[in-house]
Amino acid sequence: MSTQYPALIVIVPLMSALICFVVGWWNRNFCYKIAVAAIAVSFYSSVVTMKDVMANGVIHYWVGSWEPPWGIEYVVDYLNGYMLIIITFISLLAVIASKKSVEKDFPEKAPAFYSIFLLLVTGLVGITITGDVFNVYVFLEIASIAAYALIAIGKRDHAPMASFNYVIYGTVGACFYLIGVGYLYMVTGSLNMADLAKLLPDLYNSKVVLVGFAFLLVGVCIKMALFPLHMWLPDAYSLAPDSVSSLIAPLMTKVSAYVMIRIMFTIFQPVFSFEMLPVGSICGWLAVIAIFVGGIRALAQKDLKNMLVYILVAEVGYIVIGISVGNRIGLTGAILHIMNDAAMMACLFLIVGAIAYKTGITDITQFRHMNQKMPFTMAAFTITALSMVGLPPACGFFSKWYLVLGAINANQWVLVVTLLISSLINAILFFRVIEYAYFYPHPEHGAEEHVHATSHGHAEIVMNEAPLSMLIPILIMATLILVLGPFSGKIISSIIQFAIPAGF
Amino acid sequence: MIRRHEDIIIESLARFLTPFIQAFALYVLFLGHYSPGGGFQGGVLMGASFILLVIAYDIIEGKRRITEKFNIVLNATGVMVFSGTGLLCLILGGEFLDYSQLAAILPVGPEEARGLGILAVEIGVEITVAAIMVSIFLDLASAGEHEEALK
Amino acid sequence: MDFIIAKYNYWIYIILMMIGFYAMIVKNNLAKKVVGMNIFQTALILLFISTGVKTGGATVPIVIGDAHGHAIPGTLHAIDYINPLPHVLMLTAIVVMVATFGVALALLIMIFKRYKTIEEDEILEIRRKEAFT
Amino acid sequence: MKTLDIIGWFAVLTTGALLIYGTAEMPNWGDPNSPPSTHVSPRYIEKADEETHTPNMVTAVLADYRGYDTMGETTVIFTAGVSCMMLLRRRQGK
Repeated sequence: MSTQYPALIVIVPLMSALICFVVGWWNRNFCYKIAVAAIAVSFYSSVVTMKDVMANGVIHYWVGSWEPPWGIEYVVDYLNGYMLIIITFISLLAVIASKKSVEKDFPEKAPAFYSIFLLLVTGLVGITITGDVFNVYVFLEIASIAAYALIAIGKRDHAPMASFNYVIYGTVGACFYLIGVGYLYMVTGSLNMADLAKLLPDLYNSKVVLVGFAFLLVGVCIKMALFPLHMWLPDAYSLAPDSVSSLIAPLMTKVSAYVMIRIMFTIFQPVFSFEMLPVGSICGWLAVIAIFVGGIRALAQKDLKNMLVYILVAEVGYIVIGISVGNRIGLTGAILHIMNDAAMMACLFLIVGAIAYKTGITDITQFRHMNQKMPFTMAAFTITALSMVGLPPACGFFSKWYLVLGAINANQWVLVVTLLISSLINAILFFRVIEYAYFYPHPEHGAEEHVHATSHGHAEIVMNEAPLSMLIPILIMATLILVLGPFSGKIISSIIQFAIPAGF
Repeated sequence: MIRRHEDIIIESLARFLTPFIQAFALYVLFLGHYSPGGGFQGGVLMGASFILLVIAYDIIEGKRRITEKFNIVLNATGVMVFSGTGLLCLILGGEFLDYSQLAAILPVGPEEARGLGILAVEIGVEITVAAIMVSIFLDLASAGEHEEALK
Repeated sequence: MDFIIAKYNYWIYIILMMIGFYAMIVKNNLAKKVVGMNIFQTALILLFISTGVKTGGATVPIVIGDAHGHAIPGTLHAIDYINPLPHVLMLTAIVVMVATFGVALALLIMIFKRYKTIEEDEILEIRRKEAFT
Repeated sequence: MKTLDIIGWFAVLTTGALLIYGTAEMPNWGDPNSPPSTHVSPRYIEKADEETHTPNMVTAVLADYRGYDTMGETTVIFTAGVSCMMLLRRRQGK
């Protein structure tokens, strides 16, 4: 039975989405429980699968028991298993935290909401687990369509328009990906990743393969929102409902980054991606621009959520830098940063959701004394901010360390400087929020009021902490950010070094 | 929203054609093993037959023929049949969607069991596609504004 | 000349695709963007289908066999039937296309309800005005 | 408006030129010896009837060899249906 766990990762959320939709029509209260249970089972299955991979090596699961080039197979290796655990764990926390804000924002849509939420998770794990390029397209579309719908129900104004732009960009991205698949299919006749990897090296000089590769990458870059193709992202993610953005923002871009790593390192060999084509330097420069544009646009924002989405654009740049330097240390940093950034972004968006739920505030300048209103949430925010800036005990430092080392190894000094400057930008961005929250001077009212306040320890600001269903995921995430840092060495030595293709 | 015009020719012609379209949809589904066709094509035809009725009459009539709750159950049933067949194979000890395992509960050999498994999932596809076509059409046609018409 | 005869069908699909792509990125009317999206995807489907074609007497991929429709094992040859795989992939892609189309139309209805127009520049104008007030 | 036009033409022409550049080395139209016709698909044509008892190869590949894709396809359309329902209907369930 243990060999069936890879299938359960995908079909449990899928079938629960169906049950959730039907049952929810009669009794809405079951939806939340079904969704949590389904994602928990999926998380458990991915942990078991990962353990299996670590014990017995790569798992090949033949769906329908047809051998690979003819049927579709699941391939779970170290990179996959690691991504699956990240995806299911963050979705689990996001769905737990979504309870109160769904009840507040759109209670009448709960059945459809949780159904689509589960389908989005299905799409994300489906993209990650499969070993077939066309199957990636199908599940990419499941995830995308679910994301379009979830973004459009945002309570903030203009959400449908942002979602429509995302539909247009997303469809162009998916179509480019499909063109790439078609071009590769025309010269190889195969759709299986392992089979393609075997057939392609003889064809590396073919123009068809070159164009196919370019289109695959551009398609994935649109989905990933790499710099010139990022226009859809800020609007779409900042206008999404809070319960949705804490799922979509950390995961969608990371899964696309995973697909990019698969294309460049599994389907094609690094020899093709880096030595025969200037992909490394093009992506590197785009990533540099992405980091600066994201950072500068983030500085101009007054709204915390808008600021975060521009930081997300910059964070995509970090991962691409790690991929584009084209050496082992850089790629280690990129893979480590996928996890760390997913954790940090999930934590930040959960915090934004909690603050918006409790106080309705999203503007940074109104964050005065937030540390007394929501002490635990703000403590978590501070930890995450330190991690984003890259201060040592938190996990952000370690992935940035590897990225910088990778850039130094490749003699790409521009990238090193960019990474360091962007840490400074992040410091400015986050300390601005922390300053408002912690160090804003208390208003001087009359003298007697002042005495009253000091004797009762600022009694006029009551503690108004987020509900437990939101606070617990936030605290778990913040703890993880602290814990993952010291453990990154162990994660690298036991997982990531095997996730990187041998001989690279 | 589509309003009823009460044109006797269109209405009776639509009512007359509907069973034939539906019979053809089932033909396309069940002959999908031997001739061009299959679940998706049959499902689109089946959905089209309901859409024809809605166009000829109006949304209220369409809703009377296929109620909201029934449609919702059908929406999920199709995918459920598909993935349920796959899950059954998994429970019977094979891989997910390995229909040859169905031979254990059907009185046929593994190859015929695969054929029957294909038929089962095609039925699932047909149900979902037909129900979703109707559902999307009604949602778009009513634009969500005429809720009373959808009760 | 042979080169053109052997490749012109790809070029036609690519030109069709680019017409759709142009409509998607340049057109001001959102409904036209959706139409462009459909043209793009349909042309892509044609491109895929054309890879399955085999000249020289190949027929549709349905076995011509005995009275029950089944063939005697060993009598089937790949050269006699066109490639079924692109057809299968494109059936899936058609469904994806329909699904995207449905969601895009639903979003268009929401946009029209909100702004009373589906011209992009007018919507941007409304958004700009509302941002000031 | 003018700049958007220029960007649009530029994007379209570059993409189109790149795609047409790729076609130069593609297998000829209808070539029975092209890789798609010789690598994976012969097994479907020669064995599908025997292995799945289904003379229509498209159905056999659709629902059996690549049945998982078709399940994804059904899920896509289900997602679209639920999405339209969620976006447009105000009254949903009890």
